[in-house]
Amino acid sequence: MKMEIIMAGFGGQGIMLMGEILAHSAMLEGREVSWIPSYGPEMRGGTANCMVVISDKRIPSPIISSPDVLVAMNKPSMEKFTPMVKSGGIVILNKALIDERPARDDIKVIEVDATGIADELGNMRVANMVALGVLIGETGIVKPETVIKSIDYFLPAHRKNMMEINEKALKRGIAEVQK
Amino acid sequence: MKMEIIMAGFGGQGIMLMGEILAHSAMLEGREVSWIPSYGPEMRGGTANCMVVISDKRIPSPIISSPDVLVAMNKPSMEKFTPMVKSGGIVILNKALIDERPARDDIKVIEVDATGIADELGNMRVANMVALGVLIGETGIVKPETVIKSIDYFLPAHRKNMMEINEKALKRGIAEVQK
Amino acid sequence: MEKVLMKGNEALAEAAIRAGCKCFFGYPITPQSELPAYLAREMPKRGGVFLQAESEVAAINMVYGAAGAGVRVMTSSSSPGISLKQEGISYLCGAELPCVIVNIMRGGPGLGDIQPAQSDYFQATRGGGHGDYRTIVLAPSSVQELVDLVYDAFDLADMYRNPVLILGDGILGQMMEPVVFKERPARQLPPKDWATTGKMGRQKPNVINSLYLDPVKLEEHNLKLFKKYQEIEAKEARYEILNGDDAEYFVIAYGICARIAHAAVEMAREEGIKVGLIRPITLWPYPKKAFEEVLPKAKAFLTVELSLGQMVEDVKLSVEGRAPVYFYGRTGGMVPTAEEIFEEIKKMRGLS
Amino acid sequence: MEKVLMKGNEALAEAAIRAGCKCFFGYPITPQSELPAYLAREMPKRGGVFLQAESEVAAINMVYGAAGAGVRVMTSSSSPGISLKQEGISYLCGAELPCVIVNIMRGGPGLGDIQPAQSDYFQATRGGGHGDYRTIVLAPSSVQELVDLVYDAFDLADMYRNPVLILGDGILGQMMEPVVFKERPARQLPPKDWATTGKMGRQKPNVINSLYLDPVKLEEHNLKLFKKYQEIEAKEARYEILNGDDAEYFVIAYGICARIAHAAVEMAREEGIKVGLIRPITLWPYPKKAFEEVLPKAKAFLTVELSLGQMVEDVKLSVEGRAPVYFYGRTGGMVPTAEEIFEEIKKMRGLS
Amino acid sequence: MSKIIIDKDRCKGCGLCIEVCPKKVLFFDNDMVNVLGYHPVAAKEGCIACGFCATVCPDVVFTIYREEKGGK
Amino acid sequence: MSKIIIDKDRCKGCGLCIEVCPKKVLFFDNDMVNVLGYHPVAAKEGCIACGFCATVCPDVVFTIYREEKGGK
Amino acid sequence: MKVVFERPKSLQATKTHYCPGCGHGVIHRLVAEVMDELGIQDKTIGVAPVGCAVLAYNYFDCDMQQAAHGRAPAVATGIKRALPDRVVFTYQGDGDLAAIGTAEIVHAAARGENITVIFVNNAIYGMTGGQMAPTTLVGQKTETSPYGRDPQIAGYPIRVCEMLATLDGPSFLARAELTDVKNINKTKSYIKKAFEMQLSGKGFSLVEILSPCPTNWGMKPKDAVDWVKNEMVKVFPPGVFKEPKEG
Amino acid sequence: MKVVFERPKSLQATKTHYCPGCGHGVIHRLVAEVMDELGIQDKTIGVAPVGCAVLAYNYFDCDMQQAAHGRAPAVATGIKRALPDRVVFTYQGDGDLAAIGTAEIVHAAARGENITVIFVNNAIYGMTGGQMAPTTLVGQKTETSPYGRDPQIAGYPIRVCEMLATLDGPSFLARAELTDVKNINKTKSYIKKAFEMQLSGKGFSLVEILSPCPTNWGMKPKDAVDWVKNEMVKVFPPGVFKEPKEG
Ligand SMILES: Cc1ncc(C[n+]2csc(CCOP(=O)(O)OP(=O)(O)O)c2C)c(N)n1
Ligand SMILES: Cc1ncc(C[n+]2csc(CCOP(=O)(O)OP(=O)(O)O)c2C)c(N)n1
Ligand code: SF4
Ligand code: SF4
Ligand code: SF4
Ligand code: SF4
Ligand code: SF4
Ligand code: SF4
Ligand SMILES: [Mg+2]
Ligand SMILES: [Mg+2]
Repeated sequence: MKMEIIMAGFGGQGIMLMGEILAHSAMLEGREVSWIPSYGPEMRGGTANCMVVISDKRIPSPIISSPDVLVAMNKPSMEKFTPMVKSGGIVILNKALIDERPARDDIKVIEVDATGIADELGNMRVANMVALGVLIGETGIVKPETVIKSIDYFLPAHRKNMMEINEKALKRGIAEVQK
Repeated sequence: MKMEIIMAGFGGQGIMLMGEILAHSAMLEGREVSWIPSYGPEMRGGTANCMVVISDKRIPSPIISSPDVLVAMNKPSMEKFTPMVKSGGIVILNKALIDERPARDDIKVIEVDATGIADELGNMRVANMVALGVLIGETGIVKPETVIKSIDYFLPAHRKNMMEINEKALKRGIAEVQK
Repeated sequence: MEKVLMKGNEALAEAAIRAGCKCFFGYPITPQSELPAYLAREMPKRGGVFLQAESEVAAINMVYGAAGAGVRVMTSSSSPGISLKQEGISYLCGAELPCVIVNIMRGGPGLGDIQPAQSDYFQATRGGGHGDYRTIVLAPSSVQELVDLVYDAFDLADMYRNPVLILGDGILGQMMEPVVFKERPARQLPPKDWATTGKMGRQKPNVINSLYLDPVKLEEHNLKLFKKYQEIEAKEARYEILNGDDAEYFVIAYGICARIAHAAVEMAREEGIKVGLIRPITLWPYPKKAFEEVLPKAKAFLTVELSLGQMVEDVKLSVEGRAPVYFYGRTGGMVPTAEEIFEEIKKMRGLS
Repeated sequence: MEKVLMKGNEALAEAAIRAGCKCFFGYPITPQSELPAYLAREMPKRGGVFLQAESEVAAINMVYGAAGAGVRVMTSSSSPGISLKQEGISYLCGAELPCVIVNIMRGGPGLGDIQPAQSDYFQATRGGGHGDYRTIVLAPSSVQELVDLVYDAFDLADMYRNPVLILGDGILGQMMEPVVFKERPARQLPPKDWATTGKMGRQKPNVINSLYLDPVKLEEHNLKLFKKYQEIEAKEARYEILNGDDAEYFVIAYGICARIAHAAVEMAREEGIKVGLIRPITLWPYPKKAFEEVLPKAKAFLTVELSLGQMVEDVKLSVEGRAPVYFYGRTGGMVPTAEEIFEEIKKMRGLS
Repeated sequence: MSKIIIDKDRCKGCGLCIEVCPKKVLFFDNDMVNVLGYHPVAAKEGCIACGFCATVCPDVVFTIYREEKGGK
Repeated sequence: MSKIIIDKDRCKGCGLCIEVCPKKVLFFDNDMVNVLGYHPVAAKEGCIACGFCATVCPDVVFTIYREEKGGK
Repeated sequence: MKVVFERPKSLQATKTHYCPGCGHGVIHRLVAEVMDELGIQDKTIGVAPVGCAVLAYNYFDCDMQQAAHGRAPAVATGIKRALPDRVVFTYQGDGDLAAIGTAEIVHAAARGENITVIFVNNAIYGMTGGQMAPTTLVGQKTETSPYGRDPQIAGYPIRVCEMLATLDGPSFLARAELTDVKNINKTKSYIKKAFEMQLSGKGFSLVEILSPCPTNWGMKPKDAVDWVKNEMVKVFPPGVFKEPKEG
Repeated sequence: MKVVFERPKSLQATKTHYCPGCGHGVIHRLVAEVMDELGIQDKTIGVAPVGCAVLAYNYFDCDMQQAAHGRAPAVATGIKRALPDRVVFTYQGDGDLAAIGTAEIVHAAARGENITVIFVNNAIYGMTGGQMAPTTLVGQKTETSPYGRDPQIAGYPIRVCEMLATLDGPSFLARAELTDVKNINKTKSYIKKAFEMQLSGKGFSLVEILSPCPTNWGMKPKDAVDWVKNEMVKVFPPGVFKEPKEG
């Protein structure tokens, strides 16, 4: 088993954390994992993306050229990374900020209004957890309980009150693909 | 024709200048020349020596391991360099500061009271010119007139009054070996 | 033992504390910032010193002072900052002071960019400073190895009284992987009876110094250092060979590049190309032995670097004309994909 | 033309003024002191700038500013000072600024001593600074050649927009030999339309810079530099071969060491040993061609350096295993005698 | 009479101009997102061309004109 | 009574002590050249052990004793 | 209609990369306005630092050099000595000028180097993500002083104007604050004065500007401005520290 | 018999390499006397500079480190941070401290680094043969200011005590002159005070000593002393520039 995931969006959308949580959960479940960030050439603002590899074996390269899964949280990210997705791969799109669909028919495209759902839950910033929910709901790569543990691990003490809304967002995401 | 000369003494005895004047004269007479200084490991005080090579041809190495001529202006210099002198070579000693004779009989040793003669002429600092006089008197490597030109070349404007005594010292040196 | 998911830079910092590093001196620079930030938080809590120096030059000289005082000490920086430390590194080598220096390399020359690179290889292995000296250079390629090599780095430094360089890059510094901080049995290390700790009753003062005004003495000193370097070359070269048993072609790569090359090698083997990987773990001493091992069967070598060709010279010096040596590199912060390297492997096979 | 007897350091300074050097920035260090002292006396009289900087770091960055402003500029130092300039040199290469840097090498590492040495070869030729860059390195072996190469240094710098290093040592700097300052025909050099002189009516501002935040751009820039370096390698390598016609053994040496080696070669030939001398004049680009010329007949090579073995790597990279390469070096300010080298020549013959 | 031109695509929404305007005519246009991703500043009627906004604005968003009256 | 010991081989002949001696008891011993090549300083009778010479001497040439009288 | 305000000609139309509310933008504009007013755009060469203002070479519409971190005064010296009739200025942050570049600024000042220095003091290393600067206030939290700057460990802030005022080289030294319209105008008048010093050959001039870094202070732009006004000025009193005597 | 004067125990019996009449010898002795008097020889670590005093590690009878040119304060910082209960001092010349090492001394002072600095100001680069120093007087001829230091080209001397006195870190800053018995004694009292500051944990202390370099000034030892007294003190007024307030 080996899954290569690229997550991308604006700086500030919690892209990095989403990837860290996924990698961490997979580690807790006994997998080999790697996570690498990439900030565009701009020092601040601009796009941000990270690459997560999850595998049963030693991971040769943490750098992904053809992801199995792409999570695109905004339009530039979709445009930049969709062409790289493996044939048969999955693209999860944040419908709220992406008004187009990729022009490939050899991949599975899942549109979800992550930002909208998060807003509905009361905080636009948990859009990342909605998207992560979609990812694990769709692929089953890690168990929701593990992800919740990881969220807890990453939330600093003074933010523990955010636990609930994150959990909700994650579950809403899972529900989106299982409905 | 090739002659390798080491000149050595205390710092302050005008060793470097003596070598420079010799090299310069030889250059004026159309020879290839090189001059290198060496100050001991001590930053100041201690011994000073220089190496002069005069040749009709391009000079491969300016560094001398077996000099044809040694001018030793004090005892440590004599002790250090005499063993290196070529068999058949010449050692010129400043008798005033050297109370021994080297224990070699395959070289020609010329003792001269350079410091004494200089003192007699009115300035101990021209002992170097006395020694240089001996050297050229003995070897004929350059003409006295050329050396006098070179002395003039090296004397800075405000020291031109020293010309006469330097010339005298040189001639006394020459006379020492021609008497 | 607990596995934790950590960034390379932070794991390095944690490993240093656990390896007994008492003092850290550094000056901010991207992409190694997480390392000092971690130590700024942790050192005060754990009885260590974190001090932000006024410059890289000051930092390396603080390292000199602390190393001379006998404690384990580290500094870290990235390419331009490491260039500024060259005089200091030469002094550390001359005075035989143990310390660990981290270079999380970025694109150059000049200000360049802040993306990953491996173009300080020459500087690290040939001595960017003046004089005949060497630093031990370690090149981890995973976060776990980074951690493990930090312990080794401090031990090697103390064992040989010599600076040890850890050469990483922006990716390694910023990537997260699971790590385990293994407890390590204490190594038998020589006592630091040369350190300047105050005479404290000692008869003769200790002196930390690299000046030998008498060239006879300085040559002796250099020959002594040289002997030490030869001993290190004989004993401490490290490498990993993949598919050494049957491979006819070899890719040589270190650090993050070795990871990508590994993926490329797997691709090639899937297509039936008998290719292996030599991954130097020490860049100095360079693991020439690895080449002797594989040369009987090797038809060609391909060096891959994030540079325009630096380690390739060591490969050539190891191969000595006994097989062709090819090179593929990306520079200025660009990173090759496994596919690109795979293409180069196919080219190598075609040519040889 | 008039022959004058001059010290290497002073002749270098005079040649620089005659070659049109307008600014000199430096910081005192032995054994190159005669050079700045000469310029401190002469520059004000001859319309140039002599400025003693507060440090070597400041000096090299003043060079950057003046070079960027389009004038001919020089700095000089000795080993530890050159180490401090490494970041600046990397910047100069990155920003493609022409200038001349003099290193009158002394014994290292660290403070070392003030005696002649050649142990900064790696630093000079491999880039002691960070990133993929090269400086042209010239290694004169007589005072006359020093003078001649100073003109070339400024021309090469301007031609290729690249720093040029003149590598000397304490002996060369302080020895006196006759020199002639030949008038040289003006070279056709590219206009410095890139210099920051104030826009003065120009439409677009000129910018001197080495930052390319986008790695795609930085890689492009690096590849452009690389092409330039390849052109320099193809066109500018220089060397002198002695006894190339019949020699079966070759000594390789540069700078002052080549002079001593020359004497040793003469000794050997007197004893009938067919030995020649390869004297690289450019250390980068390294004159590999010289080896191709002699390899058909050469049985062995002996590299002689005032170091523990640095150029010998370039010799090996040139010879590529086609003949044995031996090494003899003195270090820390010690200088071999011709007799010592002669002994090594005999050993080489015995072994091959 | 005065005229104030707002180069909306340069605005980064720092709000410093809004604070400083003596006439309180500036506000964030929440209906619009500019190329930089911010809600840019807009102006209501009532500007007196005092230039304060332009003085504090870090992004040279404003150009301001005033009707010249009389001699001056 | 006082005693002044001069470590002649350390003296570099700078003459600073001679200048400063209130009793003018110090002078160069021109009959002697020490290991460093200088005419070292010597003392006549009359030293009052004021220590001035030792204070200004850069080369720690002097050791000075004074007879202790009475209680102090 | 009369132009009350427009982009100065010496400033390029390019958008900057600075964060919302960052002081660098204002200071760039002021320098450009002064260049325009003195009519020196065509003969000016600026030196950009390493710091958030590294891309200043893209923003000023005059010839520019990008200097190594801290070395702008040395680079400017090189330019000025080569071309004494041009106007040369450096633009530097507090890390650049008061940490790694301490020797360069002190010596340019001591030499009375005829250049102008624009010194942006934001009490932090902006570009590298908020580490402690030599001007960080006691108690201020940064990435590398996470518990607040402790003078026992990390010492005290350096007051650059006061320090340089002990030297004979500088002709004009002043500190301004980027807090309100009045003070921004005063900042500009200092900058102008500094360039005028250079134009009349009086030697080294420097203007230190207390400037907000909302991003690394973790504040809203307005709060950052208030922090300059309420906290920074206590440690760094604004004013003129050196100017030529009249007559 | 009572000993009025003898070689302090913290000074080795070795002869020094200093020139006749050089101030370094006196200053070495004073520092050693203070070490003896404070009983700290056994816990002191000194840092030698690059300069004429580079061999100080052969002369002091305490543990010593030889630092790179100008970096002694950084080296001392490293030692002091590693071993906070030891006594650490640097011994530096004016080229070392006030030129190449400007950043290191300013920042050690600003940090209030708990070390003691002995700063030997002889207005010249002694070791390298007499080049201009940052403290060379206007008009003074040196190897690299052969026509006399021209402030238009080479700027003005730096007054280190005055400059560092603008910082909050230093506890004690004083300048003394090595001219006569009285002033040599005063020099020693400053040195003692400086070490006492360190012992009581008050932070950075520095004593600047105006010291003759007969060799490179081209003067007889006595004339060199007079030149300190008559010329140097005009530019570098002796005195205490900073000391802790009483109580
Ligand atoms: C030699 C070197 N050291 C460190 C760095 C990393 N660096 C880049 S900017 C900077 C400091 C920026 O702070 P400041 O000068 O205050 O400018 P600001 O960003 O706050 O405007 C540092 C340390 C570098 N590029 N080069
Ligand atoms: C990096 C470096 N630059 C320059 C030198 C050469 N150097 C040795 S001592 C010295 C200056 C000595 O002057 P100062 O510090 O005033 O001490 P002094 O000799 O006058 O006591 C210099 C420039 C060096 N050794 N290292
Ligand atoms: S010019 Fe004055 S009144 Fe008009 S919008 Fe700006 S601040 Fe308000
Ligand atoms: S000050 Fe400028 S950037 Fe900030 S909100 Fe106002 S117009 Fe926009
Ligand atoms: S102790 Fe006083 S009186 Fe005696 S010799 Fe010395 S200076 Fe003269
Ligand atoms: S002061 Fe000392 S060194 Fe100088 S002359 Fe007197 S005894 Fe000799
Ligand atoms: S980090 Fe601070 S200084 Fe840098 S651009 Fe942002 S606000 Fe301005
Ligand atoms: S050169 Fe000057 S400072 Fe150095 S030892 Fe001689 S007199 Fe003293
Ligand atoms: Mg800042
Ligand atoms: Mg000095």
